[in-house]
Amino acid sequence: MELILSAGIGALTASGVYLLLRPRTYQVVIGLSLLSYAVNLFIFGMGRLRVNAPPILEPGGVGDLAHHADPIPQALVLTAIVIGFAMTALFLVVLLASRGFTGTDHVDGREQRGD
Amino acid sequence: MLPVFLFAPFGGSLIAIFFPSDQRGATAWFAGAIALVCFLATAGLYPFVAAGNVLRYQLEWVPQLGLSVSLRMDGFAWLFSALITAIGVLVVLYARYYLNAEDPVPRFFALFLSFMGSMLGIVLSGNLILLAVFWELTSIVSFLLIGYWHHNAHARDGARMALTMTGMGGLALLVGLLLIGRVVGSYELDAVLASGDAIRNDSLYVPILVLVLFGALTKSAQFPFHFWLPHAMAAPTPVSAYLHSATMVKAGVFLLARLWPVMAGTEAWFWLVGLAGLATLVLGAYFAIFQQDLKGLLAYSTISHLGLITTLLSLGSPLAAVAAIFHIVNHATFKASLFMAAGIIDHETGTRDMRRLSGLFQYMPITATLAMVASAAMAGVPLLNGFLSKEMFFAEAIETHLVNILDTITPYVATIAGMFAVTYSLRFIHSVFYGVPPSDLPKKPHEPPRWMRAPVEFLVLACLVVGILPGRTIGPFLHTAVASILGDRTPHYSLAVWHGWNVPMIMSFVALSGGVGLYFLMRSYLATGIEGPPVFRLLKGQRIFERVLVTLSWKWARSIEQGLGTRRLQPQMLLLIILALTAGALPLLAHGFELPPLVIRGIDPAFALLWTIGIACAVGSALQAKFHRLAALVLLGGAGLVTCLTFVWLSAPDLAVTQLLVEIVTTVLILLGLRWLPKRIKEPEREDIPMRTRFRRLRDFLLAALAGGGMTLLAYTVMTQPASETIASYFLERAYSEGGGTNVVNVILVDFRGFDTLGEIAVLSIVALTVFALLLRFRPQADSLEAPEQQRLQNAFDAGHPDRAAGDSIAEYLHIPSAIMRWMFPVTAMLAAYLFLRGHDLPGGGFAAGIAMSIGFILQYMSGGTRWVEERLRIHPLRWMSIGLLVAVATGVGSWLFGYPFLTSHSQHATVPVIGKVPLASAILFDLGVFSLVLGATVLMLIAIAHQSVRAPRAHARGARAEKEAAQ
Amino acid sequence: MTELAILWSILLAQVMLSLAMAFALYRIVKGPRAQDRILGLDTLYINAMLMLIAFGIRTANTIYFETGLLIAVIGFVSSIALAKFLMRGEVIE
Amino acid sequence: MRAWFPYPLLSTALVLMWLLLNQSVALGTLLVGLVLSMVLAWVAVKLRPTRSHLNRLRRIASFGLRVSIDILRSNIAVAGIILGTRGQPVRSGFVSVDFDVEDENALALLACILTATPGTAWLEYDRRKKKLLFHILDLENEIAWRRTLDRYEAALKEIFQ
Amino acid sequence: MTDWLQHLPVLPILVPLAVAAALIPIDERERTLKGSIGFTSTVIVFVVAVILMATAGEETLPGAGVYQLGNWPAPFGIVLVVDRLSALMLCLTSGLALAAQVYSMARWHTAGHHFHSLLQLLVAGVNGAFLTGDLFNLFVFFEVMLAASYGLLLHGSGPLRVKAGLHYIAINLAASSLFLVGVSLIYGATGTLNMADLSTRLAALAPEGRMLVETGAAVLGIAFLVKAGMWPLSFWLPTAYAAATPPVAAIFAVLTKVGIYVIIRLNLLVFGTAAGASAGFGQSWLLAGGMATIAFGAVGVLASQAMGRLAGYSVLVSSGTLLAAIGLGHQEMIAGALFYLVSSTLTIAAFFLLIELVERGRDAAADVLAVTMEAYGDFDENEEEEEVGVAIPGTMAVLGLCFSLCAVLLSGLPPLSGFIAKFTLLHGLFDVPTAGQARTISAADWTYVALVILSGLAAMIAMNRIGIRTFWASIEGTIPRVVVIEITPVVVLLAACVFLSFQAGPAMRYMQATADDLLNPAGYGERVLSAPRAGGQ
Amino acid sequence: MSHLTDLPSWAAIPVCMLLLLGAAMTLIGSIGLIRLPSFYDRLHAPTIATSGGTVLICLASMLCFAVLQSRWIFHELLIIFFITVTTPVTLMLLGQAALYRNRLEKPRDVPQTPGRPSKEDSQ
Ligand code: NA
Ligand code: NA
Repeated sequence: MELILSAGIGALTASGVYLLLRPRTYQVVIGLSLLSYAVNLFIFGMGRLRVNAPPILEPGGVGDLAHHADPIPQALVLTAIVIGFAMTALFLVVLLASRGFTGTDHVDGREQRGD
Repeated sequence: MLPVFLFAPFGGSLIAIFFPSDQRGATAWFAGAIALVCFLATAGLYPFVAAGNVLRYQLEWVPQLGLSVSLRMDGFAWLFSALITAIGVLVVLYARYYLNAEDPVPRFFALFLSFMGSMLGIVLSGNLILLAVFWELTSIVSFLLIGYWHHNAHARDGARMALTMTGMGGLALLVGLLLIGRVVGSYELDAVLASGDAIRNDSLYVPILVLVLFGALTKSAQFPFHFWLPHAMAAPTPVSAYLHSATMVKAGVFLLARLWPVMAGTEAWFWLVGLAGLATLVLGAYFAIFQQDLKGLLAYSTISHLGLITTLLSLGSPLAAVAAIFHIVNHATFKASLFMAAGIIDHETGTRDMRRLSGLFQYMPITATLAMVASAAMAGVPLLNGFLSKEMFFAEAIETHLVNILDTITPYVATIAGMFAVTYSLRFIHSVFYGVPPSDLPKKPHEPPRWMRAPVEFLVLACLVVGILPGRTIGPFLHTAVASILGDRTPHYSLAVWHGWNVPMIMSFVALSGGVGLYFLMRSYLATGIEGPPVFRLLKGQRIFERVLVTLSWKWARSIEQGLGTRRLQPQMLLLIILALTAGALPLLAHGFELPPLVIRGIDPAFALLWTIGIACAVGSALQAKFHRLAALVLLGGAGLVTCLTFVWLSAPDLAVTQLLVEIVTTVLILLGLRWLPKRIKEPEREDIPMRTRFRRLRDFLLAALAGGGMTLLAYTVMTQPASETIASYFLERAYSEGGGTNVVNVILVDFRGFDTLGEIAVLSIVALTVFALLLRFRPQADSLEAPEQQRLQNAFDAGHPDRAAGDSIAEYLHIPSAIMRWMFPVTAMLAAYLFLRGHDLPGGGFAAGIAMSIGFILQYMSGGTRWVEERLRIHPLRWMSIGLLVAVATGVGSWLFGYPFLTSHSQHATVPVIGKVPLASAILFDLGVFSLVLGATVLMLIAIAHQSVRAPRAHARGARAEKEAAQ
Repeated sequence: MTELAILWSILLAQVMLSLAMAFALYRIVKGPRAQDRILGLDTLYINAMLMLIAFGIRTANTIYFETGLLIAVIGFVSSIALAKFLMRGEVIE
Repeated sequence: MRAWFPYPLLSTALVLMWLLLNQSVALGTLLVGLVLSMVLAWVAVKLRPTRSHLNRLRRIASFGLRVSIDILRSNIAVAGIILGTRGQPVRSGFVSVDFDVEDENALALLACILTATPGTAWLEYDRRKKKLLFHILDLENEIAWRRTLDRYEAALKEIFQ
Repeated sequence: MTDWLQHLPVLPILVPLAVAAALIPIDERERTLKGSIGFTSTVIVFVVAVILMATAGEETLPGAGVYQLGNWPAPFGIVLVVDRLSALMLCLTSGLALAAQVYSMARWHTAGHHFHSLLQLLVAGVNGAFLTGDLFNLFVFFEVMLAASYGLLLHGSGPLRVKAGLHYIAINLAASSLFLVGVSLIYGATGTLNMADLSTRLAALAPEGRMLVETGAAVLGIAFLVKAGMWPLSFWLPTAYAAATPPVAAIFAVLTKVGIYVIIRLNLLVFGTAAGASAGFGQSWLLAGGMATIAFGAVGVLASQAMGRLAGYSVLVSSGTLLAAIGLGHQEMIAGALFYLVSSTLTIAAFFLLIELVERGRDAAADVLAVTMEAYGDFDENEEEEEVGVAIPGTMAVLGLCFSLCAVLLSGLPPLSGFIAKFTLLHGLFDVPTAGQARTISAADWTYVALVILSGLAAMIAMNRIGIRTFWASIEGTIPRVVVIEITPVVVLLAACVFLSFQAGPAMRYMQATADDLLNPAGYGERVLSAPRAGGQ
Repeated sequence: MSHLTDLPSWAAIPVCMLLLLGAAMTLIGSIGLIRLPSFYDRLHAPTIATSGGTVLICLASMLCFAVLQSRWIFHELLIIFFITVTTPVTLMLLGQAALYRNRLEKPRDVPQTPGRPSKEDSQ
């Protein structure tokens, strides 16, 4: 499991990073989304991987790490997802505004040679 | 008593600013009164100081660091104070008549008083750092004074150069003084003066010396930093008389004299100071000969005389020090009077150019006489004060101080410089006051007002009196000053006019006669009117300085800024990624990172297959994002879905729910944005891609692979390590008993770490506001202004067929789907309610509910369009957001009533009749706030973008209408 | 014996479902037209939902049910947004 | 009653949904569900979804059964087509039929049925000409599908009056 | 009667947050009302900050200044920690916010919507970042701060701001990802998020764990350094700051300091002397990066033609000076560095506010207002852009005086706080401890001294050049129309610098006490970790 | 928490069979997505998953949890219901969009009804 998930995180990161370096704003926004998936999974993985041990207690119960996955990274990821969503929205609107003002969807607001 | 010397001038300066600009006389009276008060105070202190006492005043400033406002007046400081205040009074009187009615007089006197205060501060400082403070203040104020007539380009350039040079020196001096403080352990002058041996023997001595000298030599315009002074002559003449002869330029030599007891006497001192002094002495004098501007001549002469003083101080002998101090006073006297005289000439004739001036004696005989006497003092003619100190200089020059070439040539250089001094003094007198009567002068020359001449008269009288009766007049004061510097090393000296026929006398004679001869030899050359000395004319320090400054501070700076910086995004991203990779890799390498063993066993094939899909989606999305945006978006959705499944698989149902919902909203969001992006061009053939681009893509690919590999490694390493003892157990144990919920993640979100959630919803609201505000200003590019091609075709079709109404196409398209979509609204709301209510115990919660509800709204917008929905539903996302945030905060604050910190949850399970046991955690209320805010923010963002489709065409039409109207 | 059979059949079912997802992905990647990709995404969502239910059975845990339900109720929203974009060039008019 | 439950069918469905979601028929759940469904129905009124009257429950039941059987059959048939058990390439095509049902919800229901039935796909409905265009995977069954649709038309007309 | 004063630490976050929320639905035409409410809020925050500053560190009992949110003790719950440093930063932030707020009410808040809400939210975010003792909560408040800064940077819209905003946002989003990776890595290796807890756990960690923590900290560091503006991660900064509206740029002056603040915190708390083998981690990189930043900033200052960019580069110089000072690792310099931090922030903020007033007489403002005018395409607000301010003859003199003060402060010339700051830094560098062996002055020390001095010189030359061009050589420009509430904040900020100069003794006493606190991470840990819960549980 | 292995074999066998059958149907649907030649053909493919696949797998789930938890409330019905209701919306919109695009590009291949524009119409 660990191996597969790490590979997945790596692939998401690589794709995201590659897109971050691209000249089109749309590429960057997709890249940021991919990167945020990667980061969220990374955070999640820091609590170690557990199958079928959701941190949900029996009513009145007391949980422990032997039977429940670490809830903290999950809570952190939730926050990160929300913030990531907000930032994607923001970046998108800014790139629209930039395109509106400059007429191009290049990240620098004007076409560069060889992009 | 001592603070008066600071309070009076600085306070006076503050008051002077507020004088009305037409009150020339009153302002002058005021400034004069201040200067006079200071002078009288100085005079009054003489008996105390003369008795060998040191007057001290101490006020703490930054005591921890040894910086105090510690003032200290000994004989030497007294002498300088007297000079500064006395000449100050005279300059005020002079300036009263010199300045025109149009000049901003209050500003002049305000600055003048500030300057006087700063200068007094330098000489009275008992703390090295305080001295540096006043030192730089004089630079700043002198900058403003030189630039007084700032409409004049020369004044601006001169001011800038003066500030740059002296400011630079001041910064170096500061470091030097800090180092002295380090060596001595204190910045107090008393302590420093007592630590001469420690300083001279410290390994930091040479750095200290160099830094201090850099400060002193720049300030005193010593070679090779002399060139700023002539350009400072663009200042009004009172400023030149005061700053550039009597006081400010003396600050450098003052400091050398002040530190003389602790720093002089070493070989390094001798060489560094001596070389600068001698070079300045002779070069200044030589340059002075060839000036055409009266003030230029005087400026170079000043440089030369300061060189003389520096040379004297370099010698390291007590007698030389006495001579130096004596010459400081003498020079101040005659040079100030000469500047004032030059100013009178300028004021009354309208020019300072010696090529135009001549024969003025008959028009202004008194001024001429005064100027001649002062010039004679400058030339070192006997019975005048300049002669006495020059004789002492000659006497010291022939002494042997250290056996080296510099010491050997000193007498010769001194004689030659003396000769030059005679030449330029003679030239000044002869060319201005004698010869044919002047023609074409801007003004008809005449004597100045009575009181404008008075300061000159006074100073010239002083030259005479001191020159004839030195022992009776200056003697005691000089002795007090000398004794305070030299202490027990004070030598025996006599201030007699006549010491008999000795070598210095012969040197003086040679200089006098040689100077006169030289002048007559050079008359024909000087008559050509060429500005500047032969040979050196081409080597203009100022020009070089300017060029170096421009090159360094402008051309180089700009190219470096462009070379080391960039304004493009991609290189910045590249750097960020490279640095992040490096930062992440270095600690791993430093610790000898070893790859943990690969665990292949136990891999679930379905999960593996799932991630094969996920990876393919990610990579595919990256590859398609440029030319197939929709495909990239779909693939992104695929990657998100795999992420969602992973969360389920690995025991995070809450994350899965949230991820899924966010995924959906993000897709809609990006699609909404896609409408405003330019049409994508066709993908070029592989061969058509330039090498450069290919290389860049390869580089980025490698970097991306490295980043991905790094993340894989890190993730794998951590995940295969046993977990360390984590704070999570605490939460698991208490989630139900103290947090009142079984869904630990939700309890963390609304209780244990509710503050994170509060911040998170704040982020959401900020972004929503930003998006909203930005979109109000949205101006679409022309090509995306009109409706998309599909709509145009469909509208044209509707319009082209008589049996169809406008909008039939879309109506038919959505006819049946929207029937279903409308029914889905209450369903989505029900689902949201369900997610919300169960959140505390099972996956769900305010956030998920909010997003789900907003999807319900979006669905309606998609089915019916903006107007359709807004005609039916009241949508107030801003209000929802506001209420949500307020509810969340208020819930947290509620716990204050019970004496608990913010966000303390009150969890109880209340039993409500019929309904049964319900959780009543205040956290639920908090979650309600979250719900409201998330709903508001999400709807606001999406709807704000969607509104552009309605708004832009309208604005477009309005613009077109306006244009048409304008054309008519 | 039953245990093993159960585990294996569930595993097999999951593998089949993930293969189904892979085929949907194939359509997304391959296209050829945008409508094919969107169709692929919709299928991917449905397959993923079934995968979730299967996973629920495998773990004998109903906690994952809501994720599946969410796909069923609102999973189609992104697909219809894409489809409408295709038709009208605009998601919300 | 009308004021409290403007869409009785919707409200019932919502309550049912609530009970299923909560996996409980406890009185408390029911009450909460009722309140929620009432509130939501009011909101739904604002969107003014088309109101339909269903009658003849027995007819509904038989129609439902009929549809289920159709779906089951075509599931098997289409699976066969896809797996290529028939050994010949499939011949698919568009079919246009006259379909005269006014009720929007009835049309929506038909759309769901046709979509849920593998082998048929609803494409578009022309409100003026009352023509329904759909796509079928196996043109060999075209006649059978047309007949089925006629049956559906009749049934829907009966149910939605 | 409950002791309400115990809740003071959370007020600097809550008050602006709640006020921002309350401001959202108020009609945009009621800007003055919004501004007044916002102003009141900021005043409250300022007063609270002053009280916190006055009481910070007075009692060193466990739990003093520790606020347990939700009544959960550290390291489990999130705690706010008020110490001298955070109180100081709160005070600085709210002071700047007040200035920016007042200034904006003359005209700039009309340039877009929701200005006052965003400003309040920025204050809440920055204050949160200063107060929190939890790494992930720090991330959250960083994001609050960043999100608000995005909104404020884009306030007024227009091509320049949007372009600058795009870069600013893109880079900061990437940096935020690094932040998350770093924090989670640290959590994965140590199992804690509380900084005090982290500092106590680090020394006892196995080598592999330590390796991971260091990796996490390094990645985290990059995120902070982006914010702090270290070369070469800072190219976006001058452009962004120059493009921002003046009140926004002024408050932005404190944003880089948040990055610096966190670096100081982590450096001295987590990687302090008690960190065992990890002590002083990353310092050499801070030193090198800081020095490069000073150099680049100074070069940029020289190369700037426009005052806005000059000010932006001054921000870099300030950051570099602080980073390198931390990197040098001389404990005697910390107090000086803090003094420098305060002084340079106030100065730069004042300068940003001043720039637009000075340039207004020329041309710059005209096009800004043009953008403002056409903006309300859809929202027929019919706002009369009345000509605000009157041309007072003395205006130019006051502006000139303010400019000169800025120049003196930026160049570090005496007698103002810029000089004192430089003096305190260099004094600390050269300081000989009263007891113990004098440290020899290393090559790095000399380089630092040279850079500090030369950067001051560069500022002097550049300010001189630009000042002469503006005030002395300008062709009959119109006298700018300036209203009192625009010039007052500038004057007040500069007066604060002047006050700081003359009260440098008490100020340095505070800084010294702060430095002593920082150098005693064990005391901090003790205070945070053994704080008792309310209600005596 | 219960385990699947607690399932008695009388229930386990039908659960497994239903599950496998459902998964197989789903797989077949997706194979159709690959194998069928035209877009309109492929439009039928996912419906196997939404009808046959969903029903079977949900039945498996219902049976499984009914036995394991001894309850008779089948919330899986919701999934079946909503999938049946929502999938048509997507497919209808998608099918019409495809039809519209095809009419513009290759008008011969698809039926022309007055309801839709074609290239000739728009010129
Ligand atoms: Na002449
Ligand atoms: Na079908």
